[in-house]
Amino acid sequence: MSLLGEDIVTEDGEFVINMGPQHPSTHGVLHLKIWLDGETIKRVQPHLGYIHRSIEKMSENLSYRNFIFATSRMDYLSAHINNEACALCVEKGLQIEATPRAQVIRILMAELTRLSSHQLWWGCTGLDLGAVTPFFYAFREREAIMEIMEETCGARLTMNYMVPGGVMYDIHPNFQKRVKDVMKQIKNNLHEYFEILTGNVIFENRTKGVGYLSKEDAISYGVTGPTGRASGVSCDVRKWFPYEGYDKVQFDEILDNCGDCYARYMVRMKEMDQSVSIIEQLIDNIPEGDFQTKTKNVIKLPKGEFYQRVETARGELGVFIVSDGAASPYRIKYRSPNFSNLSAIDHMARGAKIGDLIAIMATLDLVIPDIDR
Amino acid sequence: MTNEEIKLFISAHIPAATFDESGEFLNVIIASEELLPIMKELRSNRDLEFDYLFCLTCIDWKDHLMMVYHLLSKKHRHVIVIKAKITDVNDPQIETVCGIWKTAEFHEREVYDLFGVKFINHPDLRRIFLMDDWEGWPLRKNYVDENMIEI
Amino acid sequence: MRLLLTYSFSSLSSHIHAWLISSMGDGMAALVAEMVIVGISLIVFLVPLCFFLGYMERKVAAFMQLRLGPNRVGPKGSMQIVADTVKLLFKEGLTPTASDKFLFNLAPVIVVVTSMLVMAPIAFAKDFQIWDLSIGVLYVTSISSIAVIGILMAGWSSYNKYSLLGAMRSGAQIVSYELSIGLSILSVIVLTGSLKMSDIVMSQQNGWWIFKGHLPMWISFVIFVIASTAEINRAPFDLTEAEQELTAGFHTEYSGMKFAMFLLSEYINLFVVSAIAATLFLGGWMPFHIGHWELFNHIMDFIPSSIWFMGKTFFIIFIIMQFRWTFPRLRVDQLLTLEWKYLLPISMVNILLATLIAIMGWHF
Amino acid sequence: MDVSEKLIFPGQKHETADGGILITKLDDAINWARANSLWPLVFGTSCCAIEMMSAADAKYDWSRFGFEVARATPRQADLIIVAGTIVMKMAPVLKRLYDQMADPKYVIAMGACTISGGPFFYNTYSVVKGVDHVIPVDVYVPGCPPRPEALLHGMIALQEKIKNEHYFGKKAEKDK
Repeated sequence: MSLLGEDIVTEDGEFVINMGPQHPSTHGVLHLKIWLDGETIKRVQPHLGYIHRSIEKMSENLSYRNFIFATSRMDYLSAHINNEACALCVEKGLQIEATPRAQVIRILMAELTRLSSHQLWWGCTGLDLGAVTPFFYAFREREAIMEIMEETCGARLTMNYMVPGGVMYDIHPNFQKRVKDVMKQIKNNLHEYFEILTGNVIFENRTKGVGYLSKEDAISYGVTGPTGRASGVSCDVRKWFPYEGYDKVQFDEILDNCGDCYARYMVRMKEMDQSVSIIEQLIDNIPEGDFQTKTKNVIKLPKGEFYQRVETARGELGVFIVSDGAASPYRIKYRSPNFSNLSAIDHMARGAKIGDLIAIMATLDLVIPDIDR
Repeated sequence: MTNEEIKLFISAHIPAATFDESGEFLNVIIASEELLPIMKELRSNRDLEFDYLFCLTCIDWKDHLMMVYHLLSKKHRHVIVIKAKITDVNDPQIETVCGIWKTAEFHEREVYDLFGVKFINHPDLRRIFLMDDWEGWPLRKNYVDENMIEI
Repeated sequence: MRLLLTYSFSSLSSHIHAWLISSMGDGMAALVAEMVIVGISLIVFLVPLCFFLGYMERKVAAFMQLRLGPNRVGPKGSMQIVADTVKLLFKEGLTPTASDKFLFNLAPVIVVVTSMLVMAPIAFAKDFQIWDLSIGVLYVTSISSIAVIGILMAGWSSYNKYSLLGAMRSGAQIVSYELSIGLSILSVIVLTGSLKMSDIVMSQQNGWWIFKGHLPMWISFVIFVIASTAEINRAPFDLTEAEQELTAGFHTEYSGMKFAMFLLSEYINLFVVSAIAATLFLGGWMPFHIGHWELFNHIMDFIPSSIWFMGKTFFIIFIIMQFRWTFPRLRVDQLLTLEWKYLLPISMVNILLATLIAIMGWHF
Repeated sequence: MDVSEKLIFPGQKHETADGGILITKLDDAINWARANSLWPLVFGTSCCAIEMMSAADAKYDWSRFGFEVARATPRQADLIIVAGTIVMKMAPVLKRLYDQMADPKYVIAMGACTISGGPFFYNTYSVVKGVDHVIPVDVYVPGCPPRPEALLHGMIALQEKIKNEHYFGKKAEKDK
């Protein structure tokens, strides 16, 4: 079902199908134009902008406190991490730092977000490959995390918990206990994830050797996050450019050299373990103190350019603020991970089957509003 | 390489380049015509090897447009920001860097879509987000939006 | 009570037959009247059956997915499927402008009619069979492959690229899996020596083929279940309607009642293949007997034959439903690889083994 | 209206209150079926789509009410839940999707973006300021994003609305 459904066959006798903007496996309103030879894909051309909400333009009219919250709606599965990136960038401009307590809370929240995002991805990967049941298993743990988020931040999905200089309010008294419960639940249930999908012969056949992306191509296409790490590119911002004290916690950067869908799948599965480990290291060690550094009511950044990058669940998010000294940014650029990751899709999908394209899209873990912004 | 060495290297290639180290990264400001050769050199030189273009954008400073390229070397772990100044605001043009970093293709289309910068030799320069018949370049400072409500 | 249990359906049908002949005469009129009666009773049987299968499918899915499933419409949600069906009846039936309207409207009818036709030789209980023709099994395999024409028709006439791709996949898939189904049925026929459904059931009086026929029968049974799942386009072989790839495949453009007919045929097909699997391998309506345990065998005999048949059938239906909610979908080339590289060679070797057993008389 | 006062010609339609007993009862039965079997279209543009998915999961489980069968093709869907911002480029696609759906069809506008253009995005160049500029909306569910319970409430409100409609007899309230 698409807008361009009229051209059944183009002039050259090629069979063209339009996947999207409304299609169950494009995860939103991505539109892929696919040139086919039978079932084999000759070329994929992404058409974007079906959810281009002009966040960059809009942010030019918002204050430094307010523009942060618009980013929750970009990559809504890493809403918290997006906010964190903006808050950090403003802090960089103001040359202040969040309080130690706020920093630890931020890391905890970011890792919880990463866990819930990966769980949703896992469920949707199963769904895209035709297995419906994983979706429900994934949501079991995801809902538990959502409840924690709701208790502390007040919202389930778009948390809006970040302010420059810290977090908006202190954590809920139940926070630590509930997080520990959920970590126990996730550790107990993670093996079910592997039992349902990972070991399945059909799943392995669908993903192994499919959608290969070499290390050189991954760097050249700017592919980051688990997708890049599955191709052997060491690109974890938490390791490379530590922020918020990520250098003080122990965790591994998961790397895989296969570069296929299965590698991307496994990298994300292993990252869940790492996130759990980070949370367990920090949950009992939240320092006492203020949860916010005092900032002025109207924040004005000094003239200059500030770039802050963080690792979202999908890769490297860069926030580039150009300030002219006013109360709102002169120009904001979000270097979104999905935008670069998507650009490699044509390269990965050529010569594959339609079903492979679904697997590639699923393991790229695309969030379309983050691409279009 | 340290920033000083990079500065020397670039000065040797482009004597007119100016540097700005006030921010986090080393900023190199060059004219738009000089962009492509120095970019090729930055990518291929063994000691620099900037293989990862992680941000490509444009800033509208009203009297000129500034293309900003954030480059990183995965091997040497150094970062540089190349800024190319486009003086012709009415018909901005610059060479594409698609051939050097493949990620530039989409990012340049985005810049074309929102700022109207034409990239010479770009393989597929179309609007990426907005409809093909959209008029104007929304992120330019002189863009007038009829639907906009002044607060 | 005793009378009810031992009551044979054949006496009922012969009563009706005698009455019809006495009132209409021994001619075409009686035959037509009998056909009408059979048709009506089949539909009366099928509609609740499909309602139940739809309900069962949702509850099985809910059970496997840790949720409740429909529970608001009617007691325990049992009226959910009725609501769905009535809604589909009253929904607008769209016909796309560019489509081939005649074929577009004909396709769902063909699909439903073929799946209903296959019901004819199935023995639902003792002496309860619509048409016990001498080539029963051959009839089943040949009629069921007509369904693919309906699917191809639907895909072609819709004037939709997804439909066309779905239909083309369906063609390749059904033609391939017919072979495995045929060969696994053949291994039973080799042992039975008859194509007649009633003969096949009777031959399992002293034990079901799956127990009597040693390993080859087990292999045949597994291959039959896999291949028939593919034949009726259910997950993990539902490539023709692969929702995540082709939105809805061959029935993308169908709405309202025409779409409901595809759903109906899906459930009838599910029942039919399970019934045939139960007949061929699990003894149809035959009770479960163990060697010389006379008391046990008597108790088993006491359970009505229709319950035996339905129990076995629904067991297989449950297995096939579990497939759907467990496995990811195969890719189209893997689907054909599975058939041509694995199932077909295995069935070929298997039929040789079955023949060997039949010739040597090694089966019980 | 008093029927006896009017001169009735042969063949003229006799008007009775609410379309007569038979029609009313039939209406009720059909409305019961239609209300309890709302199949949503798989359609979500942004954040609200995730909460829509949450409404499908085991904790909220919209299958209890018969919303379970999410169809990917508009032809077979009864309900389109517009979950997320609609931008200018998407608006014609959405209109087309709505047109492709078979009657009777319903629309739920989920979230602030679909109701009014959003908490942030109302003032930008590319966003449609409310989905009701494009397609008619039956139920509005506010929130950014609304909780799954809110969506379920909206869907049950839609069921109530359908139960009060007239399939036969009077013209459907929707068309008025």
